[in-house]
Amino acid sequence: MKTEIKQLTVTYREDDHRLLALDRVDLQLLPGRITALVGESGSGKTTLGKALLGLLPPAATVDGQILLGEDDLTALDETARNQLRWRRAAVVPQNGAAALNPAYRLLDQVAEPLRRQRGVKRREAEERALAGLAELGLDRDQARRYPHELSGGQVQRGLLAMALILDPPLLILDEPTAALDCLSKNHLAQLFRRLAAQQKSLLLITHDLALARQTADQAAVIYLGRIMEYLPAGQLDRARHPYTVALYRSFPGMDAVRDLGGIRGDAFYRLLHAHPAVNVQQHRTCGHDHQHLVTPASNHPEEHAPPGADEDGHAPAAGCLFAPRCTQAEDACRREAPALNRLREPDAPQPDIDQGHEHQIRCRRGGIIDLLCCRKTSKSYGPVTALHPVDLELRAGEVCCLVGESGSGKTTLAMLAAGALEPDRGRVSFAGRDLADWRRRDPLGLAARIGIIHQQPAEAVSHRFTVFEIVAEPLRIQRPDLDAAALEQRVLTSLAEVRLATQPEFLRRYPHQLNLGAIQRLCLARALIQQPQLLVADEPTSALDPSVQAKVLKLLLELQIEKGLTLLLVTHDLGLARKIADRLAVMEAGRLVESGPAARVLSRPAHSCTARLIAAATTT
Amino acid sequence: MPSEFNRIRRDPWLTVGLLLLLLLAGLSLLGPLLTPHDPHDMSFMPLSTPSAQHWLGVNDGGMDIYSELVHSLRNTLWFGLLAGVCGLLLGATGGLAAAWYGGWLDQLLMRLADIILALPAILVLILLAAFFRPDPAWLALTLAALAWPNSAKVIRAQALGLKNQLHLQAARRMGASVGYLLRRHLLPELFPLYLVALAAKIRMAVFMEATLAFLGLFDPARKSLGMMISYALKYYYLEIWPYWLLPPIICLTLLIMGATFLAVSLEKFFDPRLREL
Amino acid sequence: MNTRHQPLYAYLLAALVMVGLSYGLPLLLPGDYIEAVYGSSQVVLDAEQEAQLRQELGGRKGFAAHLWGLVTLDWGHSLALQTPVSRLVLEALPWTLLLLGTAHLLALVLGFIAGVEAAWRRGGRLEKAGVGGATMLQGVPEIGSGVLLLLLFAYHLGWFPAGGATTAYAELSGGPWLLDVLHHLALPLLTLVLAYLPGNFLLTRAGMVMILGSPYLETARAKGLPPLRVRYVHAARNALLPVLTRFGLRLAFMITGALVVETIFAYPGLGTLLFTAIGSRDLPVIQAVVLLAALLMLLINLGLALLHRRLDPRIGHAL
Amino acid sequence: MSSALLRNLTIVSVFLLLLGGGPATTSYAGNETRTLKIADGRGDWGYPNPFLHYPRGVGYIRMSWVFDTLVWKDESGFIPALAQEWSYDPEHLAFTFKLNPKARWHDGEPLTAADVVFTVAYFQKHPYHWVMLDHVKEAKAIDRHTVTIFLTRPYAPFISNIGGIMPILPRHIWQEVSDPRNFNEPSAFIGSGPYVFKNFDQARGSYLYEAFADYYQGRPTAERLIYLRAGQPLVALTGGQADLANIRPEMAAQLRQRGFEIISDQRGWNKKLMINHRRAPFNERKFRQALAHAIDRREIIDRAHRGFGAPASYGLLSVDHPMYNPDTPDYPTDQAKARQLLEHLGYRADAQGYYHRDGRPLKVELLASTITAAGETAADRDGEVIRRQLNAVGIRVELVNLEQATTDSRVRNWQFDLALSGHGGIGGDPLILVEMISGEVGAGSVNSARFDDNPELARLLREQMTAMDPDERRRLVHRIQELHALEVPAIPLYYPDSLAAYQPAKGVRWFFTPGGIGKGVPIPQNKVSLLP
Repeated sequence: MKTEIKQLTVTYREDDHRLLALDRVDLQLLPGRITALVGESGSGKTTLGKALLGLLPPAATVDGQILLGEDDLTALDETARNQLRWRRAAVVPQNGAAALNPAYRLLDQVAEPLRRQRGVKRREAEERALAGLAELGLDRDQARRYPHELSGGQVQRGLLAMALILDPPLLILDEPTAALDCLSKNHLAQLFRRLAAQQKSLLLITHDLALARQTADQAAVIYLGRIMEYLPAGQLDRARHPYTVALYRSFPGMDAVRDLGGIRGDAFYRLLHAHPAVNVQQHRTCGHDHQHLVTPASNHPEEHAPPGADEDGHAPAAGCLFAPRCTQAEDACRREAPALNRLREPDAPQPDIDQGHEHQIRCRRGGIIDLLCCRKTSKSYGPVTALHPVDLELRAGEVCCLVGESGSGKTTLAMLAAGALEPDRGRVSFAGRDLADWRRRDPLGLAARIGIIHQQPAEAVSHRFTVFEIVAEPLRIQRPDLDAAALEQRVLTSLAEVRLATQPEFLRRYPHQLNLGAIQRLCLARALIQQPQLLVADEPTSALDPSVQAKVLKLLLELQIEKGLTLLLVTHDLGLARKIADRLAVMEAGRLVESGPAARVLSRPAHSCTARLIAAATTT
Repeated sequence: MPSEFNRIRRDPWLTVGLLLLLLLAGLSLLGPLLTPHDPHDMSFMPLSTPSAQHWLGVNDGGMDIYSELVHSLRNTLWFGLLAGVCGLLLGATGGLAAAWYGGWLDQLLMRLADIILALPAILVLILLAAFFRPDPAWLALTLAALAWPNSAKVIRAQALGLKNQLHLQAARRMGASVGYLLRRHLLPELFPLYLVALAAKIRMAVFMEATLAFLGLFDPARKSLGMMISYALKYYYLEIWPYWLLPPIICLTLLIMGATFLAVSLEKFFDPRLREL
Repeated sequence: MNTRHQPLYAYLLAALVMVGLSYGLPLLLPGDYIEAVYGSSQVVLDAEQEAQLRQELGGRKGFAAHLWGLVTLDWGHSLALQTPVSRLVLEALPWTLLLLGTAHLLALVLGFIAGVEAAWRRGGRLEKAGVGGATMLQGVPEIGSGVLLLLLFAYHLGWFPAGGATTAYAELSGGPWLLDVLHHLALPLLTLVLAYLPGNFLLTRAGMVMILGSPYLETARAKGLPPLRVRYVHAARNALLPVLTRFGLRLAFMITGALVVETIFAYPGLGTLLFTAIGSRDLPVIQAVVLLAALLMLLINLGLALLHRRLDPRIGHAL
Repeated sequence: MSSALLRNLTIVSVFLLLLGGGPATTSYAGNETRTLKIADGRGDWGYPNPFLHYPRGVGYIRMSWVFDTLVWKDESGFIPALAQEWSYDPEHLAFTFKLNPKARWHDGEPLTAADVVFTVAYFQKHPYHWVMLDHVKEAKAIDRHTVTIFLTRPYAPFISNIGGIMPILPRHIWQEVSDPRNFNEPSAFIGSGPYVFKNFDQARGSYLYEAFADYYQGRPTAERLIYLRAGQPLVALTGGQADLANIRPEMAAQLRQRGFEIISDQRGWNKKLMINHRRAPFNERKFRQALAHAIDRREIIDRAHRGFGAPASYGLLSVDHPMYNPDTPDYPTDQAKARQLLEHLGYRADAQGYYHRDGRPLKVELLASTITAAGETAADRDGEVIRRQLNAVGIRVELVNLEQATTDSRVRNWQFDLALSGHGGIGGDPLILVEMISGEVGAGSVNSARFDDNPELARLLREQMTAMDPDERRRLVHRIQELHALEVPAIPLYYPDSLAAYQPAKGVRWFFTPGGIGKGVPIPQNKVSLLP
């Protein structure tokens, strides 16, 4: 069956204005072909997907044709359209587990279309659903679980099995791999190819350009409701349109290496005005969310990428030569040149200079210090051991990436390191002091030294707080003595540091008026305002568009470079890790299987798991 | 801010709710100045139908029904608010404490709530009336004490969900104290619940007053909507009943409608996400 | 100790406290049976007669004896009727269950369906009318609606009887008996349904509106499921929880909540039994009814907690 | 699932609608002309036998259908019941009754003098509190149908309060019974009255009696007699659910229009203001008199009862009573007089006109009570009116409304200042004066003034009990009324109009018994109405 979209225009009625969601879109979906529809959130991708199933909200006006085989969906009434749904076209919806009804087992939901649409008897429908699920690698036990009991990958496979249950000729895949690890992602990509081989048409809606390039046959790039470029998917890296190019550049892949450059410069304190992200408004029409960018057409994302740090790397005459680039440099480092010293414990009294046979180092601080030190730290939740005893050191000023598959214990370890969790056994020390003891004695002091960035930025801020209140919150808690003027100054500084606007109107905005990238930056500003030594970030960019992700990552790096922040970054994305990590720690099943300098680990993996992860990441 | 007020102002729920409450409040505050008669004056022809002198007629005790209505409204508003606010305070405290601390305190509070809910209210009211002087303020407080478990349970359920939300945990990791978390995060988050609960509590208090009056357990001399209803019901077979029974019921309905509408619209005001609906 | 069962122990403890309270609170009531019943009757007792009567009626049971009685299912004798309390309670309980059970169920089902449909048509005229109407109904107390219904349907139209649960001693059986019972049930039932329904309606509607935006509903629609199935099996089911919670809370007023209606329509039930027993200080009856009501309430809430677990798998073992 | 649910709901609602329009009156029609239904608001008045019925008059009436007494009352006065005739022998202090030889128990056994002898002895052992047997020595059977009851000392109320109240028990049943309060078997309800007790449903508050075919005065006219509980007597009457019910005066017009017969009682029940005369300042007679002057009883009737009532005699006995003393002192409403009396007692008015004495304000608490003539409770505005009236003479009053039994308990235990209360019996035997005034006899009563401070009053109360000569007794009772009015240990306020309505189409004429049934029960359910 051939699917053809002709001159499709969708507008949404709002109170007193109209929103153009899709503007004269043409698209052909051929059997046996995978078409990738790429673009940022709010570009109209999802509206197109919904239009293909006739699921647009009543407030939408549709012009043009949507031909599913012979039938023009726009000309049919609701009953007739309902007849076609799932038989002609099925969707793997975007929100993962949220797209499944929490109250029913996966199996029931997968079998449901068979029973209701085809009138298949319960037992048989279940058998067929089980078979479908098994084909996607979900066993009988997993099939009988509730959505909240399944992992992200399992949910995605379940949704796919559900979409395939009536064997529809057209399959719409709406961000099918968001928030999945490379291994699961690869597995799904292979599946998509297999499905295409069965002469199905696949529409792959995604912002994951790597996935699109690897999986799809053709790609359509959509921006603000208009298709900007069609091209063979394999040529995504050689795209011609500036938008596509910009989009592709923003996306982390395995073919780039981490830039080690970036030294403190004036750019750091340059204020950014009217960031377009701020203008993203959410419109709700009867409960259906969709976003619409109202930035002027000329505002291409690349024009708003945070300006890179200026090259300004000359060393001061006095002091340590390395100080300007050193992440742990103190004022003293810049004033006086360090002598050759013996290696010593960080807090021991300074010994006499003594030329001897001992290990020496020419650094006032005795070399890179271990800011964080986990010794035989372990953690269990009830019978489940989330973390087997682990040793991990984190040196000041370095970026350490914790990588591993979902559920390998990354987050647990990170939260232990951040002091957000108490270890069952072993100890965690921070700057030489026992973390647990420190928290008991001086919780506020400790909290101020460790900043945490969460995976879901939108949920980590209260939507009742304004921007100002969100950023000011840590200081309000930790420094109630601060007067209003000082507080405001620090908030503004912090916002500027993360390249967010500082105008009063912006300060009064609420999170729901911001896009995710801005919120994540807000979280960053909130973490930075307390001037922490350690920043623990748990998948800080997994919820973001590539363009935004790039900005946030860049920002993180800049800040790390600029402020000497120590960064512990949890990610499942080896590509991302590779871009920014000094050191990689690889986890599998609650164990730290390998840890070392990023380059070494990546080029010569010592553990099979690392090798597998690398292999998976490179094939994507 | 002005734009926000404009938006709010255009909300029909708010307009209607506010107008209703203002009307009732105005009537109860200014009413006594406008009433032609002393509501306790028993010197008119009992059970006479409306006339120019008596807009709603005269009740069984020879009192002007319109004057009685206006005074009752004021007493009832006051009574309902007292019972409602106290019940809400207790409920919110109990619910939040149970949700926040969990464990034995949660079990203790919730089972206490069950016990209070399970005890027949009349028994408790009679018991307390026997030991304390039964004036309306006392009754309102007793009703509050009997009614808090309802809100406590609802608020607890919501707070339990909130407790695990990331922004709260984030604040906790910033070292926030329990007081701060309650004040800045939990209390405002649950605001819509309070309004709804408050409207429900006011309703319960006024209905209970009417019920107790009906069962003969409440001071018959008190002017209140509930008392008016319970008296009027005794003469349902006389021509006068619509003028006597319906006005207090309508006032009560308007009061509850006003509170509910206001709750619905303020919910939007306090939840920035809903503002653009 | 298995933490999963901890709440169960808490319920058990609460039940034990209720046993104590149901025994102790009635004892605090001023006056006793003889004072309350003989004090203002035609019978004028002198001190000596009173003492003798008191002796004949038997003294108050101690708590231990009371407990033992509970265990052995001997709930004592009514002072007024000299019949076992259990018999009185068993006579009244079916009527209470019939009236309140039916009223709650009807209000739950009708309110729920109306709420679901209204939310589905949100913004429409029907929904606005429904919300307005329900809010208005909420402002009418049961005494008001009860008497108005009585006035209209029993007095003016004569369609329904003025009160009672059956035509007394009509010696009906089978179908006519059932009709007779329903005929008497109609007005009190309607009064209670009118009182309970609006709240259920509004609550369901509010919950549904929140759910309507959920992605999983979109999925269900995309699957081409019949609209009714999307609406009820997928959406409404998740709006059911708060309504059930409310249901549990409303049951708390099971006894006193129906008293007004029982009084207006002279309908038999535990409310009347308790009220007259309090009036005559018939302690064994008060103690039994209070205990029964409380245990029933605890049991129902425990049941609801368990049902919650079934309805929302996410709650897990959070009872 | 959902559509099936909807379908079911539709069915149910259609069913309910049909139900509404359908059977309406058909279920009452039938051939039930010989069934009589009586409604009251409470329903449950206990099992109808002497030891189980509730002590209120309504309970006694429930029993009176089953158990006959020696003597009974109708509109004209005492009439024969089990006793065809009776005589008094003052020399031997003996009453002799000739029993109706046709009298049978419901189980067919004949009723004989032995049963009467047994009953007296049984009640002496197991008191039935409606009947005081203090003055009775013993009963002796003269022959099978003649019985003589010997007194220890003269007892004036004998015929009315023993002969007319004491239910006769069947010896063959009760001689085995040692614990009458726990005797609850069917045989406990075998009497000699016109109706056989069939059923009592406590939950529904309904009673069923069936006519006793072998009744010695002839088979009763109605085959079945049913009592039922009705929340709204007016609707129960017009809906055909009840044939007889007490009504409020305002209902009379509408019911008359619908063809109901309205009957009204004599003034046999009065509302009273109880005064705690054991507590200052109420222990001063002048203060109580000041209260009497301050209270405008006409106004109470007009305001709180829309004129449906009459001011009561300060002498306590009903103005309709044959022994009523028309010269009983009166306290005309006179605020000036009330203030004068108060000032005489040392009270001084402040600027607002409220009184103080020894620096303390004159402040009293008034317990409002909601009791009515028919034994049910209903809120009224008496308390409000009295408060206004007392406030007007400078006495600050706080009105307190409590649950009935709590109020009763406080009054009984003298924890009150003023309390509203009421009782019947004031149209019956003057024995009521003793019960409602004497502290010794009325110790357990909430309505009794329990006033023993006036020795003459106490003596007269005792003497009239033994005055077997009616004229002598009348003289004593007149004086008692004067003294009561003078002392005002409690202030009789008013006689509310007590009305009942019945359906005349049923062929039964109901009436209020002058002076009340038995001990003055002001209820029109006299079994004479149903006798052929």
